[in-house]
Amino acid sequence: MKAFDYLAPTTVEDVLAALVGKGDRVRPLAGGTDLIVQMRRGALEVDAVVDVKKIPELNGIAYRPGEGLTIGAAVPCHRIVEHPDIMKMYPGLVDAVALIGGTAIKGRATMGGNLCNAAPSADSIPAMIVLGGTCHIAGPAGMRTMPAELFCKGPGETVLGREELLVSVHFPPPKSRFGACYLRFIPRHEMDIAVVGVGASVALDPDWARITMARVALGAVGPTPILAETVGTSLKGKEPSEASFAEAARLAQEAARPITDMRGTEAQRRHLVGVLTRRALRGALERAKGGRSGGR
Amino acid sequence: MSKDKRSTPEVTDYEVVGTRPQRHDAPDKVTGRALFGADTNLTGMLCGKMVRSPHAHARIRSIHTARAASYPGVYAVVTAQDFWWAKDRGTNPDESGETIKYLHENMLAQEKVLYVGHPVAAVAANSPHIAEEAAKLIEVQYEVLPAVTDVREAMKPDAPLLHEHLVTQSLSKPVQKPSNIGSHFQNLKGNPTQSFSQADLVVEREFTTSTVHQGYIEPHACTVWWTVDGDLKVWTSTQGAFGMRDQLAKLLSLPMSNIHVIPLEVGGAFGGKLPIYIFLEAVAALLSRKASRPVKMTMTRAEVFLATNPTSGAYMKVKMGATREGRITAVQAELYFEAGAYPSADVIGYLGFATAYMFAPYEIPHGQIDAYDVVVNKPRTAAYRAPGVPQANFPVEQLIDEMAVRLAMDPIEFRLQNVVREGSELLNGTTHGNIGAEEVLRAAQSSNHYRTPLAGPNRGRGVAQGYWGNWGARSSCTISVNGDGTANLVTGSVDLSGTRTTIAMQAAEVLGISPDRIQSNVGDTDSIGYTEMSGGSRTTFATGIAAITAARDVIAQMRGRAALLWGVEVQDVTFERGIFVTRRSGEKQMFFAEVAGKIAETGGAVTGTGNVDPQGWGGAFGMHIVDVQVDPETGKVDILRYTAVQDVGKAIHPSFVEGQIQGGAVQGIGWGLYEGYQYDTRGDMLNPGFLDYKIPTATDVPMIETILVEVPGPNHPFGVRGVGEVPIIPPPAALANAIYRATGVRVADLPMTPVQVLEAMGVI
Amino acid sequence: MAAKTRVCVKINGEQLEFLCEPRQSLLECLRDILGLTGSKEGCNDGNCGACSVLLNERVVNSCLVLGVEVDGQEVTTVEGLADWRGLHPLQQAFLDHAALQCGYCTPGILIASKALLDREPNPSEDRIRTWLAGNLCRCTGYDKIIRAVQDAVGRIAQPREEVKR
Amino acid sequence: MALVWVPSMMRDLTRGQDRVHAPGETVAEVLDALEKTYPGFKDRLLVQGQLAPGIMATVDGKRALRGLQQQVAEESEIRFLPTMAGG
Repeated sequence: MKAFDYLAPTTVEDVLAALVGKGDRVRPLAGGTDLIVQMRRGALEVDAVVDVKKIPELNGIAYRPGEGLTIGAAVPCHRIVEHPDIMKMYPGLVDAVALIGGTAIKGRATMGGNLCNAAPSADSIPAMIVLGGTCHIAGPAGMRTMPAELFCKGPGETVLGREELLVSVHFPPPKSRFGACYLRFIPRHEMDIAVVGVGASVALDPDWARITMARVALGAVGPTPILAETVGTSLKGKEPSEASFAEAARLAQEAARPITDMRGTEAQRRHLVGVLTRRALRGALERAKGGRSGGR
Repeated sequence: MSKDKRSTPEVTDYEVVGTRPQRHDAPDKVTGRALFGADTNLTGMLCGKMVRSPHAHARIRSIHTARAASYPGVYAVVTAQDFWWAKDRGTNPDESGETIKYLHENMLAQEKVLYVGHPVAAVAANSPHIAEEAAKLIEVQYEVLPAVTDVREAMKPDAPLLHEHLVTQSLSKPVQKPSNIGSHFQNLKGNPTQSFSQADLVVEREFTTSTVHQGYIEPHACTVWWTVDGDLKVWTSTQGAFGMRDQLAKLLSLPMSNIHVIPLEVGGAFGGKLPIYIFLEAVAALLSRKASRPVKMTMTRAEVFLATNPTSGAYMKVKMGATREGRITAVQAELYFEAGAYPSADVIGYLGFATAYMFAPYEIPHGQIDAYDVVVNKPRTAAYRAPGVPQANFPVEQLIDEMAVRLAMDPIEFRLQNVVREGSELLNGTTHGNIGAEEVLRAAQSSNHYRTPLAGPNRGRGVAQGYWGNWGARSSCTISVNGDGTANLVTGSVDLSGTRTTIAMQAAEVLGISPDRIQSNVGDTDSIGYTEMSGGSRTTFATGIAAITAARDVIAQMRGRAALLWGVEVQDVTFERGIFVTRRSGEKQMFFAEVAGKIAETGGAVTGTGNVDPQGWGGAFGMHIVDVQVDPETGKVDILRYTAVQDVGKAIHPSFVEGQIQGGAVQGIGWGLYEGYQYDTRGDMLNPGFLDYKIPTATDVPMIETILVEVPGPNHPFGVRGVGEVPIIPPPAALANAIYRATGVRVADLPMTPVQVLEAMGVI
Repeated sequence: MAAKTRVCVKINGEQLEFLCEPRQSLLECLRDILGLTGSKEGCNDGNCGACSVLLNERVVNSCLVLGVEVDGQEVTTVEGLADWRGLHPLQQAFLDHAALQCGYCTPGILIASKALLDREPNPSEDRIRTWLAGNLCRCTGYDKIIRAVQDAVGRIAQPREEVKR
Repeated sequence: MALVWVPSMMRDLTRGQDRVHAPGETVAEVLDALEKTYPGFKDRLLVQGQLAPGIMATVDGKRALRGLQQQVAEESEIRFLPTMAGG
């Protein structure tokens, strides 16, 4: 690994100052589980890393019933999956974050890093999308926000400018009769990169009879995680049934743009999008109906 | 191996054998004190780093090392030029069965690179990071050549030739035309062609298996110091210190006595750290000589995958015939195994094992096997636990299952109908000695697992069996008795999994003392006699015999001391269960420790020696039973229950035997479901890491139930057979048979990944 | 050679200082600078778990932590499990169950298991397997490891005995 | 006379016979005798006067540790097999 400098500022302003004018030669370092691997492999060369773990705004988890949930970009996964409020109110997020690596990776890796690394297969991103997550970004011109589904632009590419920093991700408070679920398919039972990942969320009307809102987001079947908007449109106003979920699955398959690589074939991925969309919708429905453990 | 009388062990009423004492080296290994390959730290030590080919097949035009050599912190740079004496070495294998020219070229490429990762140069610097930076400064110009990574492609007439002068070795009329086929050999028994025409049922399929890696968690690592006085000290993680020494003597043209190989703890090997192929040590030696400093070389995980010695992928066509009553009449097989970049060293011998053992569980009147060793642009292949046999067993055990299904017979019953017994002839012309084939099948049949019905949708139960012949070979052991009745034991067998203890237990049984009274050590090449590598399931058998021999030598000497103390003749002293006894002039007794306490005053040290090369070891069978559930929508296979039944001869330490079986089974499960090298069209490996080369995790397997069948093996005083190899053989076929019963489809290609299963089911 | 940074860290209960380059991982610092070679390198990319250590009581892959990041923090390695009373109950359970063969993954597995049992006094078999999924073992097939961890649960409740060796 | 099992790929030399008899007190002597009857026999099995690497002889089911010098009895059976060791 090429030599580099290490900075550990304690304020967002100092991070931004360190990034100014450095192009891609200075990178924020959160959990490091992607960054250090890429640097060691020679895929990435930097002059300095800026450790963002000492900055309060990036390290907090805040949940307020009326306001929702804010997770700092440098919060390690283990804190998210073990947080009582998140477990209770955002189980769909826990589904996804719990799948990021093994125990030791979760001890270090962050949801913010998962997002900024922008892998098409990143487990947390479809979950963020279906939960309506908003990214809070600090930059020279101040703060701006971006819906999670618009954050990634391509494999490893995001909307972040070279002088910007992801500070946190905010989730709205869950509506009544709302449920979300994330499922992925991997060949082994742990430790793999998703062959396909599907996040789904649904909200039901007060009679528990019709879907008032649905979102389905797909991972590893395109250059970025994909919000399958046709699926949401199709489900809105429908009864939650195997028939409507089957149609949703078909539309999700249409929205997917899978390729063949060493982790899966195009046909397999397209097929799995259908399977997982149905299963994730069932999981989300179950949670919407109150069975909060729902899921697989 | 044949014609040994059905033997019974000399003793059956054991004090030590069959118990489960604590392992001698385990405290070191749970506290972090144990020193493995990369744990040596010497003053002034440098770090070595290889420069490797990015191309699968290319001619080296030039190598420029000047920039690297002058980089601050760099002490030495070497290329194949530094092996100037290697140039003239021919391709005739030496007595170790390995072609020294290939060994040289594989370590540092001379004219051509033959796989991605093939070393072309190396540097030594004062930190690993500097070495890495300097390695990048070495400029190599290549003329890229077309690459071939598949055996079928490599055998085509217009395939690119890896070696322009390679002609196929065989016992038939010599061929002159160069090809990528390194060797061809054949086993033929009877008249299979005619016999097939008379069979009631003939099954035939094509199968492939992927290149797989032994997957030891410890990357190769060594530290080498070529001192100014011409001695070479080598600290390394190897399966055989003496084999390593002998290979280095040849590679470096040094006297064996000048080379001191100190074997460190080995973080997994499974055939991948045999001392036959040398990757780092000789290069580190050259760097050390140039730098006049000790040099440590460690591989990265990617280097381990790209450039060590995985085991062969294979393409196989197998055909079997049987009568309506379920008697096998004839078999025929063609095996094409990847050799990797160079023809296989004969001593690696996986084709010999594959052809000898693939049909070994069955009485087969007529059969023919043709086996081919094919070079391709991949790293050189070598042994992986039961070398060659898991590949060849995969077709056989699936076809056996298919025949049982078509004849509506229970799969174990079908196997029992064709089971081999002592005297049964294998297809290579040897005969089975004293074996426990039938006992294993009956134990599987009556196991709780097999008798418990499997219910539920998408579930299936599969069985498969496998055979490994085990091994003997040279081993040495010394036992020195201490004045307090303890003893220090030294063997030359590198301890991969607890053999310090299984060897000490055998000595303890003879000496009549507790095994924790014996300090059991692995010697270096200066401190013990020649001992063959730890492999082939030989160590507890052969080094155990060396220890028993040494212990008996100790007892013989101590009887002499007791006789001296009692003033009687040595023949008047007997030794029973740890007590020396004389009945001459009234009965007298002395415990082992009492005599030990007197050795100083009765002639000095007592050291027993055992230098052995035991013959007539016994082979072993294993039968595995697996229940799976297949997700019909995703093709994913979940293992619900797993049982491994095996004839272990005599389990010296049952926990270790169970551990060997469990570990081997899970490696076989990995081979069956998850593992395989993946390549792009340029011959570059896509998955050289544990993220995408998927070995089983703790979540992929259930508890592995074991059933130890003890049919005493021949020619070992306690009836030991080998244990380690057998359990890796049956899992792929057992899983395939279970998948068939769960889904109705047969998967003929390994690994049986979800996508393979879905494709076989016609879902995608 | 790049400039070195001073790092102050508590390792296995002892306050230590060392100098390292920012590019040196915690694993390199432990092994090459501090001589604590119990933590092993198996993959150097977070996929095998052989380098697992506790960082402020959390399991991390020390190959994916920079040495400079641990300044002011607390690290526990396999060398810190046993104390004057003898082996940690997990270590003894691993010996009793023959839960190791080559021993290379053992330090990481012990560390990860300790972190689990420190948090969850009585984990199920499934929980143990999932927790240890990032710790690859190629020798044992995991069976005896899982049993040893299960057995250690009971032992941790007992006062630690003095252990031989 | 010793009974020699002819490796299948050498049976072109023995007109298809899979086993032949030959006199001799050692494996080498037996091979000399076979060479006279079946010219070319030794060439296939030997390299520079020694058993080719990768080939071993067995006498009465046991590996001939002394190689070509191994004693052969009147009723002995000799086979030539691929070497198998290691793992």
